[in-house]
Amino acid sequence: MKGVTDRMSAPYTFKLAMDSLWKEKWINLLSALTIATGLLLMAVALSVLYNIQIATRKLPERFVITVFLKEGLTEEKIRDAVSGIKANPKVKSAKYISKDAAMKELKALMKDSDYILEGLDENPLPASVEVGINKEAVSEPSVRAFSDELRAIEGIEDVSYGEKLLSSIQAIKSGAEGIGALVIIILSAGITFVCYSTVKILFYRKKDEIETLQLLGATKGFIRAPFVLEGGLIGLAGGLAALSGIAGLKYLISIKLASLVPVLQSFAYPSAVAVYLPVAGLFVGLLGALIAIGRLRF
Amino acid sequence: MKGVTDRMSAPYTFKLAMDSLWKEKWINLLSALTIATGLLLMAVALSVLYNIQIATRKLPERFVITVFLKEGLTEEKIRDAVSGIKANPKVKSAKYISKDAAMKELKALMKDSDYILEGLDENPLPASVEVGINKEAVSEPSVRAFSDELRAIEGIEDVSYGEKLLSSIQAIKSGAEGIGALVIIILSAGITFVCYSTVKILFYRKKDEIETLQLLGATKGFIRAPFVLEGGLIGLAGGLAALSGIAGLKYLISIKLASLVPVLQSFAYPSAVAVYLPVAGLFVGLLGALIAIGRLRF
Amino acid sequence: MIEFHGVTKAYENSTALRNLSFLIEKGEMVFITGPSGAGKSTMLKLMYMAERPDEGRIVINGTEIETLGDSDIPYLRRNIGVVFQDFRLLPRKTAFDNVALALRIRGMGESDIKPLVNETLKMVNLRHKTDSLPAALSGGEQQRVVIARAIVSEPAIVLADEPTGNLDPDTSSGIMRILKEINARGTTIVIATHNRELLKDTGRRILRLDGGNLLERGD
Amino acid sequence: MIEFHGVTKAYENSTALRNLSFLIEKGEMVFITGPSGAGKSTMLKLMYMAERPDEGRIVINGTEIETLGDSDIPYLRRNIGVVFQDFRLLPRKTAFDNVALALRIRGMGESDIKPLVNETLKMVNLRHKTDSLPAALSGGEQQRVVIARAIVSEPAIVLADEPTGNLDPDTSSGIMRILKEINARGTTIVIATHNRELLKDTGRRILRLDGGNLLERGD
Ligand SMILES: Nc1ncnc2c1ncn2[C@@H]1O[C@H](COP(=O)(O)OP(=O)(O)OP(=O)(O)O)[C@@H](O)[C@H]1O
Ligand SMILES: Nc1ncnc2c1ncn2[C@@H]1O[C@H](COP(=O)(O)OP(=O)(O)OP(=O)(O)O)[C@@H](O)[C@H]1O
Ligand SMILES: [Mg+2]
Ligand SMILES: [Mg+2]
Repeated sequence: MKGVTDRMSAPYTFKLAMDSLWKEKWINLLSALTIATGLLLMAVALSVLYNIQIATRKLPERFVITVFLKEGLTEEKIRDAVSGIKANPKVKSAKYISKDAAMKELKALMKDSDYILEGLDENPLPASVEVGINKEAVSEPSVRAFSDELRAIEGIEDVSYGEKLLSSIQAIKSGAEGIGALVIIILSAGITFVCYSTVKILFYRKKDEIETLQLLGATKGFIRAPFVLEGGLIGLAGGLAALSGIAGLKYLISIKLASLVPVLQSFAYPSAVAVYLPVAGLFVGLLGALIAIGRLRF
Repeated sequence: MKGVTDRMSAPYTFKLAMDSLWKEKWINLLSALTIATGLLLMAVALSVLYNIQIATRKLPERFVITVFLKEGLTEEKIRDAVSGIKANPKVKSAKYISKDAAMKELKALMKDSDYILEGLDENPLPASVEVGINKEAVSEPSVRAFSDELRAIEGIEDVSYGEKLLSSIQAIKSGAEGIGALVIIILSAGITFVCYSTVKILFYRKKDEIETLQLLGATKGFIRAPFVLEGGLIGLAGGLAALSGIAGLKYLISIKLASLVPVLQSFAYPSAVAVYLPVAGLFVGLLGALIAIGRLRF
Repeated sequence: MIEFHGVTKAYENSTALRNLSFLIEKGEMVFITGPSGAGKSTMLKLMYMAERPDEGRIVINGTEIETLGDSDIPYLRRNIGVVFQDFRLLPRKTAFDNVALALRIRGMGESDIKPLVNETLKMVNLRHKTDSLPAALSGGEQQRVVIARAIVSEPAIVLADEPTGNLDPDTSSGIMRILKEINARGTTIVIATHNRELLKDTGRRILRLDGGNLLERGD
Repeated sequence: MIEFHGVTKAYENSTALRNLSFLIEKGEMVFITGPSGAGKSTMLKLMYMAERPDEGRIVINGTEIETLGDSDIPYLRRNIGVVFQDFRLLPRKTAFDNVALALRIRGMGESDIKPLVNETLKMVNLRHKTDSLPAALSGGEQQRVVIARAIVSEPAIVLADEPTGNLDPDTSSGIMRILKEINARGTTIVIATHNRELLKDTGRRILRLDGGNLLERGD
């Protein structure tokens, strides 16, 4: 018997793992479903956070700065001022609102009482520019600095923006991010732990078998390989189950629930991430198995 | 040996369960921690939802309806109109804004250009009442009906409210509720499943012992009682662990994280619910054990 | 006490017992012997209802076992003490608790259990191993715990499957002496064994099995 | 081949072996006997390194086992085939796979394994039970699977702990014949047993243990 190599045939490891999986199919199914549940929860949490992100990302778009122009500027000077504003890299859009347009708006605002404004011999409203800025620039210090830059442009009288709105956008954004990070950290720890303990229990149940294999002269590798493979396959199965669960949920939400809860119609599905679920399952299964068998002694 | 009663002494069942728990303390700790993780996730999800609820509940408070009064009303008639508005049960607050106050607001709005308004021989702005309504009434059909009621009051010219704002408040509220319900349902199913499978695996590992007990003449009750107790105790331990986990998280968030992420300062902790965590743990542990041993056959 | 009427038992791919009929009287002590795989354990399993017959009738202690529902079985089993060939000790319980289990299952109070278990462990020479777990016992010590568990509740019937396979001749004859004593007090005893020394000069009935057939009724 | 020099082994609450010294030559066939709990299994466990001695030196196949690291043990064990007193069959594997395991562990290819396993199962009269799981085998059949697993890899040393405890006399002598054959081909064999019939007229050395002491060196 001497001289026989220690290499272990990969097909046999695979066969061992498949046999073991099949012979305890119910308990393994249970483990896979546990992992699937964890991954599904993770995916749902990520999707909800993703949508919160999208929602808060749209908030800065609604933020505009009003730039009042000086009285009596020539058309050319106005054009210069507007292009001066547009030249700033933080500016996304700039819409010129003439004195007449401003008056029209005011009249619309005053509704039926607009006749009073007719009595004015001169349009008292200033011309202005509505400036939209890049969302990266939407933060209090940045906007303050930006206003100062604009004030330096010739022909500009004053700059006005909603300080209060800005700080509440800030708060909502950082709040959503903070809570999101927290939820993701806790969920990740939770799912990893569930996988670990599932594989650990799986392994624990075979303690006697492992001891026998050791007494028969099996190396650590020979003993561990099928367990790692088994853990990986269970994790993979869990990931696939989570994937189909997510697909089912998506169907349920977009077809059935969206008509009842209108905002769900605009729910965004990060499908690109969903395809990584099986990979994630495989990974946690392998990781759990490796941690679980880590302290194997002879 | 005949004539000995079949009653099983409760202290012995308890001793059996405790022995069994102690003899496999590591694996049981693992199970308890799995349940704790599930409950913790559930508690975190509930807290986040609770805070979203609070946040959206505050939104309707910012919603106001502007009621324009007819020109040239006597003070008495104005008082009648305002008290007519206040008489409506949906009204929470009503603030009268006189023509002069409206002009002052307009002047403040127009800033440095307010001199133009000096030229007016008559104040063209109407007097108005800012009406805050009870948050239960903040919904599109209810507000529309309410405006019609107000229009019927003598001395009222017109009623104006932000249709767009109203419908987005609506959408945010029902969206948060819908997603919240979905997340809670999935989490509940997930945690129950994890408990079930934890206890099932626990039970499965003792298959041989159970068979031996059956062959020795033990009744179903005798065999099951320690398992149910064990499941319950593991669940209870998990619940207690989740409780201390939540307490730890609360400390972490309110002391350490809140200074980094300001919005967390106003995070509300539903502490009253947290004390039910051990009860929930006990319940899922018992339930899981009962389901797991349900199909015991002789 | 134990009646087999034309009993046949087949497993998936082999017939373990063929058309077996015999009768064991109350208070008898009977030996079953035969080569490995002859069906001895299967015969005992039918008696303690771990297996059900495919054909034929079995009557234990006056009860037609076919008529028993699932919930009646535990109560019938309490009249039977079994020495399992594969021991079936609970690995997480001490020798004391393994033996006491037989009494706890029957609902006996803890105060009565203690002296009874200790006395029985003394009978099988294991008083010094009371608190050992099965894994910390030698093969023969484990077997004696199993024997103690089978007899501690003083059942009407004791079924012993190869009870001396792990015991040296002296310990074996000690155990046989105990079984004979119990038998003398009225307990019906059935012993399946290969041990020629046990079968020598017993003066008891010996049922010989081979390939599932009863060769010799011995009566 | 196997050397014990002043070996003492104690468990938590009892000393199983006291200051044991003996030598088993390559190619010898030695019996160990003694009452239940004498320390026979402990002695074999020291030889296959399931337990480590508290005092003294053990040399197996020229290797001082004290010097072995954890990762060397599997390779030394591959020179040893063990018939465990408690069988240690893998419950989820068939008889064939349980026997084949000994070869797979040693890295043998599947094509070589099949004929070798089948031949060995035939030697122990279990060719017809190839595909049975341990739970579907009688006690004696299980024991023969364990024996087949111990000898299939043709190890340099075979350690057999009570190998005939569940076998009838005819099957027992069949097994003994096989062991003698293997021994004649140069394998060192150590058998721990109670069975007086095995010990009769062997013409081999018998080590007698009692309470952890070696009564008779037999040489
Ligand atoms: N659960 C089972 N499934 C299939 N076959 C079985 C099962 N149990 C036993 N057998 C087969 O039935 C036959 C009789 O088995 P049994 O255990 O009754 O033999 P035995 O006389 O007790 O043998 P031994 O002396 O070796 O213990 C054997 O061939 C065995 O392989
Ligand atoms: N793991 C252990 N822990 C504590 N004590 C043990 C352990 N293993 C064996 N013993 C004790 O050591 C003594 C010798 O045991 P061993 O198994 O070597 O006996 P043996 O000669 O093989 O007996 P048998 O013939 O009954 O198999 C016994 O008293 C036993 O209780
Ligand atoms: Mg048998
Ligand atoms: Mg032994």
